[in-house]
Amino acid sequence: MTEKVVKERYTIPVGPQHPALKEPIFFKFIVDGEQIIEAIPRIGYVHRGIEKLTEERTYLKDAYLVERVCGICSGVHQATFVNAVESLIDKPTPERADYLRVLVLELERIHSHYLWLGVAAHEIGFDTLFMYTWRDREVVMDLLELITGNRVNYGMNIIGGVRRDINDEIIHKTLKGIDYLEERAKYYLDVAADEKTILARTVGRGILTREQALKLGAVGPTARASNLAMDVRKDDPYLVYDEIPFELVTADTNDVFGRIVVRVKELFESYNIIRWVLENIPSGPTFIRTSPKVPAGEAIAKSEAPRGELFYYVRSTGTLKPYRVKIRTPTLANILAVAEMLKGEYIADIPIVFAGIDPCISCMDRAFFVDVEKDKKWVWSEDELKLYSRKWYKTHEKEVIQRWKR
Amino acid sequence: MAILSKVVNWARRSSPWVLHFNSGSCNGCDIEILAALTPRFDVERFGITLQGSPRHADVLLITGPVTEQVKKRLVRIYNQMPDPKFVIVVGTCGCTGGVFSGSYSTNNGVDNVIPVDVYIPGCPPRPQQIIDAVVKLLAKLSPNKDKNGGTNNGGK
Amino acid sequence: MEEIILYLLELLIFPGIIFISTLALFFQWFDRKIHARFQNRVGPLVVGPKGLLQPLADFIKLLSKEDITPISADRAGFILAPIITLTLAVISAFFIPVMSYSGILSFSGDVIVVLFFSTILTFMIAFAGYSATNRFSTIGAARTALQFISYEIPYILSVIAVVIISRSLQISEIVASQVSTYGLPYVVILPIAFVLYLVSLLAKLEKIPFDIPEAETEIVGGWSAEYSGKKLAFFKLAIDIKMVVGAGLAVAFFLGGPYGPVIPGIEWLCYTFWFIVKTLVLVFILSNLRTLFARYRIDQMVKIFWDYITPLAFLQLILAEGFVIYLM
Amino acid sequence: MVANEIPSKEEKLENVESLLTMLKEKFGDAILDSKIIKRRLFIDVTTESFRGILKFLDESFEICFLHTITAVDTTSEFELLYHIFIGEKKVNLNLRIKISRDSPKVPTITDIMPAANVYEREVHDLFGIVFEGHPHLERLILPEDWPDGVYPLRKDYKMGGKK
Repeated sequence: MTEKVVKERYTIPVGPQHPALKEPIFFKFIVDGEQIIEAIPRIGYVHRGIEKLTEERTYLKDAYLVERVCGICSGVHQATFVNAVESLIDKPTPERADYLRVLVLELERIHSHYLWLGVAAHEIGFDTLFMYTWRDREVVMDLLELITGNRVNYGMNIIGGVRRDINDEIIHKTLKGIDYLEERAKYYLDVAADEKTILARTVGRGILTREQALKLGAVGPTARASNLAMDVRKDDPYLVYDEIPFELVTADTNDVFGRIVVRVKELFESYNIIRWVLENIPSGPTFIRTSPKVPAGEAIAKSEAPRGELFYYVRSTGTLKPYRVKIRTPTLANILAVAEMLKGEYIADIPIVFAGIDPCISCMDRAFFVDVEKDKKWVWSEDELKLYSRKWYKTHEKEVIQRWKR
Repeated sequence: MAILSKVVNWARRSSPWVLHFNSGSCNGCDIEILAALTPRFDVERFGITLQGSPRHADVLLITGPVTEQVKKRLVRIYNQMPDPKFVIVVGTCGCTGGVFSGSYSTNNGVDNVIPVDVYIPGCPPRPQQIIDAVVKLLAKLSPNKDKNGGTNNGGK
Repeated sequence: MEEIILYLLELLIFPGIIFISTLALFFQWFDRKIHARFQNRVGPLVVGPKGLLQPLADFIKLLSKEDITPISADRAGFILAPIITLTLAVISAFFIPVMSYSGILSFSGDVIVVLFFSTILTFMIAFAGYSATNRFSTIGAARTALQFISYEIPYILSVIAVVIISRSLQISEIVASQVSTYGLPYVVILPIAFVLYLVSLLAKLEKIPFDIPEAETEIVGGWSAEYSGKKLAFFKLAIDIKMVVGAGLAVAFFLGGPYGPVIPGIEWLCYTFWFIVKTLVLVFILSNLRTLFARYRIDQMVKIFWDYITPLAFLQLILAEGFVIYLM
Repeated sequence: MVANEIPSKEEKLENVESLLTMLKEKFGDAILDSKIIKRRLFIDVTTESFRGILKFLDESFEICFLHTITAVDTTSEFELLYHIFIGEKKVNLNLRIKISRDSPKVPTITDIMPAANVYEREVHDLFGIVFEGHPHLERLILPEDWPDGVYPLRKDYKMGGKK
């Protein structure tokens, strides 16, 4: 007998409003019981047309606009954009400014990784760890506020340097805060490695092999947890990263647990980088004046954002406004990888596997949208259906009228 | 019946359950809302808890400038919430469109889509500001309105 | 006539509906507060002294809210589920001995009735999830049923161990036998059964690490996703009462019921005091457990219960039987 | 492991030049123009040959990472930039092809580099460039009621004063 047993397959929509996803993204999961057969992402809910907006504003305003691509990794967006523009101007920025930028970027990485650790804990229902990490994260937020004046969108970088300087008191406070955070990070590493329920939920989940990571173009901690040693800070150093001694953290477990370990270990590297920066920071001015007009040309800037490689392409025609700004964010590079990871997992693992890449949808969506499935009727609301029918009649008006006349 | 309505009013003021909706924000406001839940700010002191389902919520916290894609969802979620319901907009781009105003895919503010009770400007507002806004919204419900500054004058 | 009025008073006020509901809301506050303190937070603070009235405010607010029945839902089931759940929860609370050795209702074989009710309560939750016909609700309901087949057996087996030792199927006699026959609570004789009872209770109350059916980050509150207003209020109250019932039964079965040192003349007040103290200790333990763990996945949960907990329950049963044969 | 030592600036420049000569030897006529701007290599190639070059790069290096695909509307034609990172040489390579504005068509590279799937779709949505042979090239950026044939990132699209 070759009669096939046709199992009934169930489709569950996750998003765009869903407690596990802090941001609107939409996943359509085709499941068999509790197991996922296919995951289809549909993105574009946070599309705000930023690339077009940059073309209509001056470089000065754009520096603040690109910062709002993403509120979590705002500093690195601004720094990368400013880097690209500065390489067009071809006037070296003061060294002190570069050191200060590194300081802010690394503090941002710490805040982002702490945030991620808390969110990941929340996704597996471990709210106590979420509360602990977010309590400690407030220490970083205080340091960032102390240095830049803002908690979230720092507005630290301007074309030609940085906006604020630091003094001995800030250095002292920062070092103190870093010491405290390092102690806490050790504790979290212990918790992640020892707590049975965390191990049960993360080890062996969301497998992405090295070959898959290469093929699908994964970046950042996601790629590094698949034993792919890629880090822009090492591969193509920007600012003063080529002088800073630090280790590149990789793991070969290929799973969510590896991604946790990579991120927590990166925290230690960031602490060391900050210590080194504060020790070696040269004195001098923090910015130079530049012309608001940027010479014609094209430039590429890359940075290692907390989530992976961030890529900017800027083209200028010698006016006040850029001709074209292209942004490629780490989450966009990882989205194919996560769809691959989710195949074969359980419904219960969706949140943690998805959180494993540390998604930042608002980054990704500034100009992007995927839909693999054509037939979307099952998620349409009433209004959408109405709209669709109205549209259909508009385009097929003539046919309908002709048919009716006959 | 006056006592009953007083009791109900007190209950509503004391137990605002919040649903968070991201309508295309940059995450800045969202992490500040989350931060408000955590030990340093701990909004559970006021009985504010974050809910997952719109059916359970009283207050809708919206961040972001309402992108075209998310507009219908927002209306749908607003309609799913049981009465009485309140809307708080968090962040400048939710109030007016902010840095994204003029874009082809945003709606320049939540009030172009659904009615709004309280606006919180700031990019992003601090958690203290968000807590303050919720408390002021509740003061709006209070029968002796002059106590916390009031009704519709922006809650000064 | 007087007797009937007294009985009605008992049913309605003390230790009946009002007392049980108040206790349920108080436990919710206690649980939330302990949970918050473990997480470095303060928890409810502003509403009433130390936030004590927070659960009451939540309850009244939900009662006063708009009550939506989705068009797609199965109307009858959707409306009946919360009412039946609350009723059964309250009735099973009547069996708990609070101010004396027996509850308001007490007859030979009431242990079976209480266990039966607790089973029906679980089914009502699955039923509620199915009637909502929302995808997440349905998955939540399926998970409830799947959990049920794992924890119900050890739950009942641990109670049977108590029944074997006490040679009675009546709660009041079980309580009395701990005081008279052995002179010590059964937690000393049946420690394994006590632990298994608590673990199964954690699963029954759908608390972390077994809050799989209502996992918020996975399936948006699961079976309760579509409920609002009064129906949600009933469900929330019923869940709190279930906690009182679960803890109260544990006290009756393992901790010697409401017995303790008493002041002559106001025995009933002392008994009530001891009852509340003992249940609070249990709620404290349960809150602790839910602070310390991450959520299990449904397959892991089923595996834990079938691989470890159910065999342990059988082992306890054999030990209990041996204990009885050896002693009697 | 490839990553842990950082090449000096001279080494980098050497790497860039060696790569350029290697490509020039292999694909002499296909390379129209080349320049090195701040250790970034920009190569203009013909539309017919760029797939062959990408295939060659992908086969000869283990880490041949596609950063993204950028489209630029120069008002007379479209430029497509394929930004590639060669892990072994730590070189950033940018292949530029030019396609006509009237019938913007170009063969896909998803069969060579699966990661290009999302980037090609993005360009398709915002510029209306058709990638021939792409597995799911559906026009679906922006909301459902977005008008057909309007591509927001083209230079002739002016953002109206939307309320």
